[in-house]
Amino acid sequence: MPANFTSAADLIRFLPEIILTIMGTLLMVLDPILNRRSSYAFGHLSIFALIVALGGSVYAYTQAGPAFGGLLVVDGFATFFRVLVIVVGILTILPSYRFLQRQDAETSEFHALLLFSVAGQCLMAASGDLIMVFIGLEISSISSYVLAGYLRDDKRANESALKYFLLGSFATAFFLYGVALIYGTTGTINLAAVRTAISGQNAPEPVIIAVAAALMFVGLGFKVSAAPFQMWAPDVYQGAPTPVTAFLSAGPKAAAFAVFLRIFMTAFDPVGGDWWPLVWGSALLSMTIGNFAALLQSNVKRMMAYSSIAHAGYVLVALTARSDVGTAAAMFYLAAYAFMNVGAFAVIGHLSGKGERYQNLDDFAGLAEKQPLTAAMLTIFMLSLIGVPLTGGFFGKFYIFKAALESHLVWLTVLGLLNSAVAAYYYLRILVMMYMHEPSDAASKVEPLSLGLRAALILPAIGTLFLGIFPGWVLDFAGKSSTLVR
Amino acid sequence: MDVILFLIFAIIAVVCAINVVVQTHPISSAISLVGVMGSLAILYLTLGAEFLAAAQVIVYAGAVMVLFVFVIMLLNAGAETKKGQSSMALFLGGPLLVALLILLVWFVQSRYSETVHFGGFRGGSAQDVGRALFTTYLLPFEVTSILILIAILGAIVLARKEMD
Amino acid sequence: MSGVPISWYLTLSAILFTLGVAGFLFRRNIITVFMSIELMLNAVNLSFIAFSYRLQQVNGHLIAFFVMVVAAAEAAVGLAIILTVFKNRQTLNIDEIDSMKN
Amino acid sequence: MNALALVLLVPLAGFLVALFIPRNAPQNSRWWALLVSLLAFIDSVVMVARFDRGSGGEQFAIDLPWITSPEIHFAISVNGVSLWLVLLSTLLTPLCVLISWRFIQNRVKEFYAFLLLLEFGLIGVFLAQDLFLFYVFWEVSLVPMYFLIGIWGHDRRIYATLKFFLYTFAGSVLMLAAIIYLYNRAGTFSYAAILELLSSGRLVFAPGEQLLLFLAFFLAFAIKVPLFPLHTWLPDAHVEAPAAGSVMLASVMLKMGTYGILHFCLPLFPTAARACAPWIAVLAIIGIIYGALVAMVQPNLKKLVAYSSVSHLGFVVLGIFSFTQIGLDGAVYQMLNHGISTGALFVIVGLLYERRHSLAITDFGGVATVAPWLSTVFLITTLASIGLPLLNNFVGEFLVLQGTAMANYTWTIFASIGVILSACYMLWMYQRVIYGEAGEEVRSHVGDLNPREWAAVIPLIVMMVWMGVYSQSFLPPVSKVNAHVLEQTRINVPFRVERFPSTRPEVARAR
Repeated sequence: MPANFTSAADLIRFLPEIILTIMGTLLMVLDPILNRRSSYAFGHLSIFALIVALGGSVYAYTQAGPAFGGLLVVDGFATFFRVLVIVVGILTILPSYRFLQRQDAETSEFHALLLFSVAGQCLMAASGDLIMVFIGLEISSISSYVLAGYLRDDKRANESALKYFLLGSFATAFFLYGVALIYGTTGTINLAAVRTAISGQNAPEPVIIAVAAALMFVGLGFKVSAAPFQMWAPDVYQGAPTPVTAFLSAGPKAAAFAVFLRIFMTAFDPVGGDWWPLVWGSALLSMTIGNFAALLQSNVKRMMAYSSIAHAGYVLVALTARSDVGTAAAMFYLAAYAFMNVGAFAVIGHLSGKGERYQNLDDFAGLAEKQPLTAAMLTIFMLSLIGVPLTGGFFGKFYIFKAALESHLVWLTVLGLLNSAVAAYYYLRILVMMYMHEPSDAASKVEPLSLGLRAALILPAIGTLFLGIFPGWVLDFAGKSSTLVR
Repeated sequence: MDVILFLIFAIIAVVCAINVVVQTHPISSAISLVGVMGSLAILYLTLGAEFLAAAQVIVYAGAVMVLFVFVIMLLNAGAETKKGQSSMALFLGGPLLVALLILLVWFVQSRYSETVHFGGFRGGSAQDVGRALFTTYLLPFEVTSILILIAILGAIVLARKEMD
Repeated sequence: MSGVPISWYLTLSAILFTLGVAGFLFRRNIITVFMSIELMLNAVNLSFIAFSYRLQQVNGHLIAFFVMVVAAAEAAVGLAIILTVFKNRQTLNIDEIDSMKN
Repeated sequence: MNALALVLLVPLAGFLVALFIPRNAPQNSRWWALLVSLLAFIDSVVMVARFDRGSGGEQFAIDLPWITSPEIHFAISVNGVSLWLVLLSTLLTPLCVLISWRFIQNRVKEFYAFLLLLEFGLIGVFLAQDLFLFYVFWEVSLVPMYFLIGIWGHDRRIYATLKFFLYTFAGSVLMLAAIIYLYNRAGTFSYAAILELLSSGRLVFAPGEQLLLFLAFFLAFAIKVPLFPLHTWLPDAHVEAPAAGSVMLASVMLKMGTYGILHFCLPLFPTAARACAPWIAVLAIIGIIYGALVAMVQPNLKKLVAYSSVSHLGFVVLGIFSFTQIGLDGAVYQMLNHGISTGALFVIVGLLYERRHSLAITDFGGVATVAPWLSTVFLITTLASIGLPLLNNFVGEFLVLQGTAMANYTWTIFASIGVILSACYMLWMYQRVIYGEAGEEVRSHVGDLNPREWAAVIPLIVMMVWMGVYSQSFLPPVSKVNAHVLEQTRINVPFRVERFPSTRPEVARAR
């Protein structure tokens, strides 16, 4: 038993979570004071908190290493995802200023929950032990459940929260059962120790590890909305308030994938031969179901939900590659995906109007005429989602399939790429609507862009283009940190 | 003696669990669930988990289930009316369920021949758990407090009268 | 006197877990569905504690303890969500909560 | 500064600046686009002047590291073939600006911005010497064209543009897979380095492997060309596109496919290319005849020209897969000719549409009486398109047929049918549009060319005559490159396909 269980270095490595928690609590405490002054104060404060946490996670990286006796591991991988989820947090708050104001729903709780959720995701990214994964996952999830149902009087939001909650808890139980089996067979739940245990001389029967891996795969599969565990995503994404949907599709998903990658590439890497067919099938199924179902949707949020299932499939392709390049590709892709998706949802939320009435494809008609900037930004995001070069989405996809081909996954690559060609159709439909039709009711009523929204559109667009034109920097970082995961 | 004790409570747990699933009225399900939890608490005792047995009774049976019963009563939820199953659950869930059961029972039976004797493990007292909790597991313990905070906050957000 | 094989405990846990899954899949009342999840979590806890006995460690107990805490938090939030749903729709049947199908 | 870099950078910079021109100043956008495209044209003329015709290799090479891992370079250079294609692109862009001057009245700013972006993408495709970079340009050029058709097109523009995008995109994703595969095998995206590996025998593809890679590349190119069964997007896209879009699409974009076949498919996968040659040639011949026959019955001017494109591009593909020096030269020359003469046809059709607001042939007639100069220009273009001696197409078609005859005489016979048919449908169309009684509508709406329109057509007419009379200005660099390509296709080729099927004795005698 360690005698000195906390040191200064431990605390530094835990800095982002500390900052976010303190600021979240502060927001709740300051509620009565701030509420009277300006409703924007909450937003300003939480953006400030996230920026400080961003600095915190970078600072933590300068002190990289395990913390709290291996419960946390701060390495490049953890830092990458910490930064990513914090940025997603910022990009969620920017468009929600106006959104919440429009729905008359500005409270400190929204922002506090968001900060807590981000803290949970940071914890997931940095956890080196399954108990921390579990608790981080729950912190992130429970606050997300509440956020999804945040607009209490909205029937769709209720339903969204309920389904998210039920299926999320169900998935957690599966995940936990997998943890139990791992604990029972290896006597430890520390990821690095598990790896040693199952690759050592007296390793337990691989089939048990495979079953445990399968159970955890079910649990995490639900969280990342990979097929065949994707059925909750459309309802949840459609019903949740749009900024929350943006957040759900980028933040918790990225964090869940971080956990996914870390568990499967660290602990279960030695038995990779057993689980990869499972991931292979899930990847293909996710891409196919996601893309083909998205073709049929008329509600844009629902369409984006299916699209997010498909994109989870692409990331799973990277996981199937079971290589450092694959891990790096998944990291890069998640970053690119976060930008383009959050940006796209910012536009959707902007257009939807009071009570989120306008969510249909037809409502996008003629947006380019009424608000060229908004339309142009959405075009960038859509082209990136399609995978057109010079956008982050393209480069991510390229890198994923490169990793897959290096691991000789020729069929998965071909089918995945054909899938992305199918996907082009439904993304293009939005562009068709915006540019090639007469302005609709929704487009005519669309408000001028507020400052926050402007930032919420332009920043992800810059990010998307940056990742597409100069991917080198992020890619190098991802490549460097992916080797350390093992 | 140990075997008999185990069998009695295992059977109670299984019967209660089946009852949870088949009862149409939620209140009956809830009471059955309390039965499962109670018998599990006894089984925890046989495994030397004194603290957990107590926590099971206090936290689960005592607090969580009371909450459930409270909500059921509050909503005045009646028995389930609709009996038609959604086809997806039957077609997808049925095989999945059977597979899960067979798989788990098979692999569990094929290993772990160690036997449990009552009192064979004495590391689960409140003292032991407490020591671990405040040394090795201090971080998760502290972090769990955020979770509780979120739960409170969430309940407030969702149940408050109106937005302001 | 012979002891109880540890695998009996694990089997019991597997049975309870499966029953929980069955309840989740086949029940229509939201509260019962939620209780099925609680049942699954209890089954997992039994596994943790049985494994803990096998390994003669206290660690499994702690994980089970955290699971309990989390389950309690989940229950609070979950029931609050169920309350809001009921308030808006006056039903607890999960099949009737489908306003968003195309 | 390197002339090549400027050719590429000027349109890009122009595009970026064009984005910031205020929307309410359309005239600024027009002048800006004209200025930029003229600059690019002048620059490419300078490049042509400085081009060393004596050497057959790549010139003006620029190679900058772009991404380190995987190693991707911004590597561009120009050779004797791409030289002319770049010139073609830069020549046509200012003409497109001119013909759209009055025709495009809504969202002018975006139109010209997209046009410049398109120019940038097209030039990039012809210059890229890094496979990844090539793919980037290939896709980038798709986006502006998508918008050009979708926003400023005719009635069924949305259907047409979606079809266009999805066809090309679906084809190119497989090419992407092949490019990645190639990288994983060769360890580089550099075109030159891969060729070097192949010729030195350090990189060898198994026959099946090579065939799949070839097909992955070829499918993407064949859709773009378009080769016979994959051509269905083309008539739709052409008909629905605005005049400038049609011109750029027909004259330059289709050449991306043929250029790709010549530049990538043949040298990289010679065995597979030779093995597939008979099949592809047959498809090309079907395309020639089918395109001509369908063109003959079209009631719509643009559709007619579009199907004639299918027919003409068949000649190009046929020439390439004849695997003879003359055939290849002819194919490249025909690429340029088609760019000029079909470009001119679309310009004129666009002018007619601008006046009469109809594309139906029956709505015209008697144009000669009201617009004699327009009719004259139209006549020259029609004759060029038919392949009249002393005009450009004649040279190209003749070379292609000669090359094909060396490879397989049967092909030549069937391909010649296409030449005859093209004379039929073009002249018939010309007759119906230009001669006869001028209707009320034609009389009141169709005027003759104004100076701006003269500026748009004169360069094309000049080129038609020049290329027809003195092909030696253009052909020598092309031949040098083609000799290289042919040489490359003889390396590592375990078997040869010279004739197909076996030349029949009676045909041989006829020769």
